Amino acid sequence: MITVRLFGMTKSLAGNQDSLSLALTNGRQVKDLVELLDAGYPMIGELIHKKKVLVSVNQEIAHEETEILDGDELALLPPFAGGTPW
Amino acid sequence: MITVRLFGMTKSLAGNQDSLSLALTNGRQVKDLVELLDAGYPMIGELIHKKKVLVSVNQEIAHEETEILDGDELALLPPFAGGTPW
Amino acid sequence: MPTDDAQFVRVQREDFSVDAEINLVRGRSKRIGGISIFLGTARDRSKGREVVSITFDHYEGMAQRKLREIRERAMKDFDIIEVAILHRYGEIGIGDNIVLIVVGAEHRAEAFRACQWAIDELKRITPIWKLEYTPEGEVWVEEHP
Amino acid sequence: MPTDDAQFVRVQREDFSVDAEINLVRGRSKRIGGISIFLGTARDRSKGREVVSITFDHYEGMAQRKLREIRERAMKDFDIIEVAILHRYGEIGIGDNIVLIVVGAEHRAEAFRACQWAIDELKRITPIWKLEYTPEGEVWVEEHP
Repeated sequence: MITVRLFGMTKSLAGNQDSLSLALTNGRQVKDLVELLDAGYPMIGELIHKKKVLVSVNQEIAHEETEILDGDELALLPPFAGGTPW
Repeated sequence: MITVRLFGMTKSLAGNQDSLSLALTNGRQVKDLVELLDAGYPMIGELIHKKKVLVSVNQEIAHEETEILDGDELALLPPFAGGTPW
Repeated sequence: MPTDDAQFVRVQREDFSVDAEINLVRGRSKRIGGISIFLGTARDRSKGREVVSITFDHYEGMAQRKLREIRERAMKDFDIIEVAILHRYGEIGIGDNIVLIVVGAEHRAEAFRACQWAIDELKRITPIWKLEYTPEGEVWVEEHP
Repeated sequence: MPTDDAQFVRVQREDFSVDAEINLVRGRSKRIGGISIFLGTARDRSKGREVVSITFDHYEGMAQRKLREIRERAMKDFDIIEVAILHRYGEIGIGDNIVLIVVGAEHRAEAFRACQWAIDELKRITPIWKLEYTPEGEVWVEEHP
């Protein structure tokens, strides 16, 4: 099982959960995680495909081929909106 | 008699007086005032000729031909140094 | 050199005092002569919508790391002496403080440049999200400049 | 429109609080979202000379008039909401506050632009003079940028 932290709109799209626990069995890369999300949370999956939501591994923005190791810290990052919008 | 307010280095050059009282008898323009200063305070006169010190009449920067009327507020303004120099 | 990150870079729920942060920055060197500050506050409108209040969510740990990175890059890339960066999270009322950047330099031009760069970079790379409460409901704000 | 000059433009001997001036500016409108601030402080060196303290002299009346003029032009020429400008006179110790400009705007880019313009213009047209005390004696500082 891996845990993926959720923020902003991805939290809303997952029923206001702070994180998802997923069984990552068919591979160990970010693209495998995205496949699981496509199946279980298609709206989140679509945002990832559109690059509106980024995946981070250990607090760094990850790519499709980024490896996921046991104990890694995973998160889904919607577009940042810190500071002021103006 | 007219009174000319002094600031910054012009004050030092006039022996730390805050103002000068001068008898402006031979004309009524800024250039006549400058002539008096040339005679009585040649170092100040030189700074005015070099445009390092400006003459103001009623709080506005004046020119050689600016008229001086009774009751006008006159001042000598060395280069400004407000704010920070950096 | 070791940096006083925890002092100069903070993500906190509480409000802050601009005077206190300025004093922190200016305490670093008597060579400081120009301090450029940016303060972001909560407006009552956003993209034409009325806004009643705002809640900021942040990725604890990564947000601090990105702000530290901005501070370090600012001090390396600009001719400045010190930078403090603060961002609040949680609920923020209209008119209240959101974000503060304080840049101390010998010369004002570099202080202004670094301050503008830091707020732009903060918006670009810091994992912070904003939920706006409007009379019509809540909206997660998406911003891509 | 009548302007609150006396509040927003001051030449004073006393120190000021940046937080208090920010609150004055932001109290003008809930549309303010970006506040750019410039604070000038007394450095310990000037043109290679050590400086022990500084005294500012000003032309009472004309100095205030020029600062009001800067505030009014800033509000006319930039897309901003409010400006406060303060300058201290008298003796000022090293590290202490000299000058403060606070610009509130809807958008941060205009706040930064107006704040930089205002400090440049202040230096250019405001009748204020600076006497620096150094270990070698007193010097009236002449500055032509």
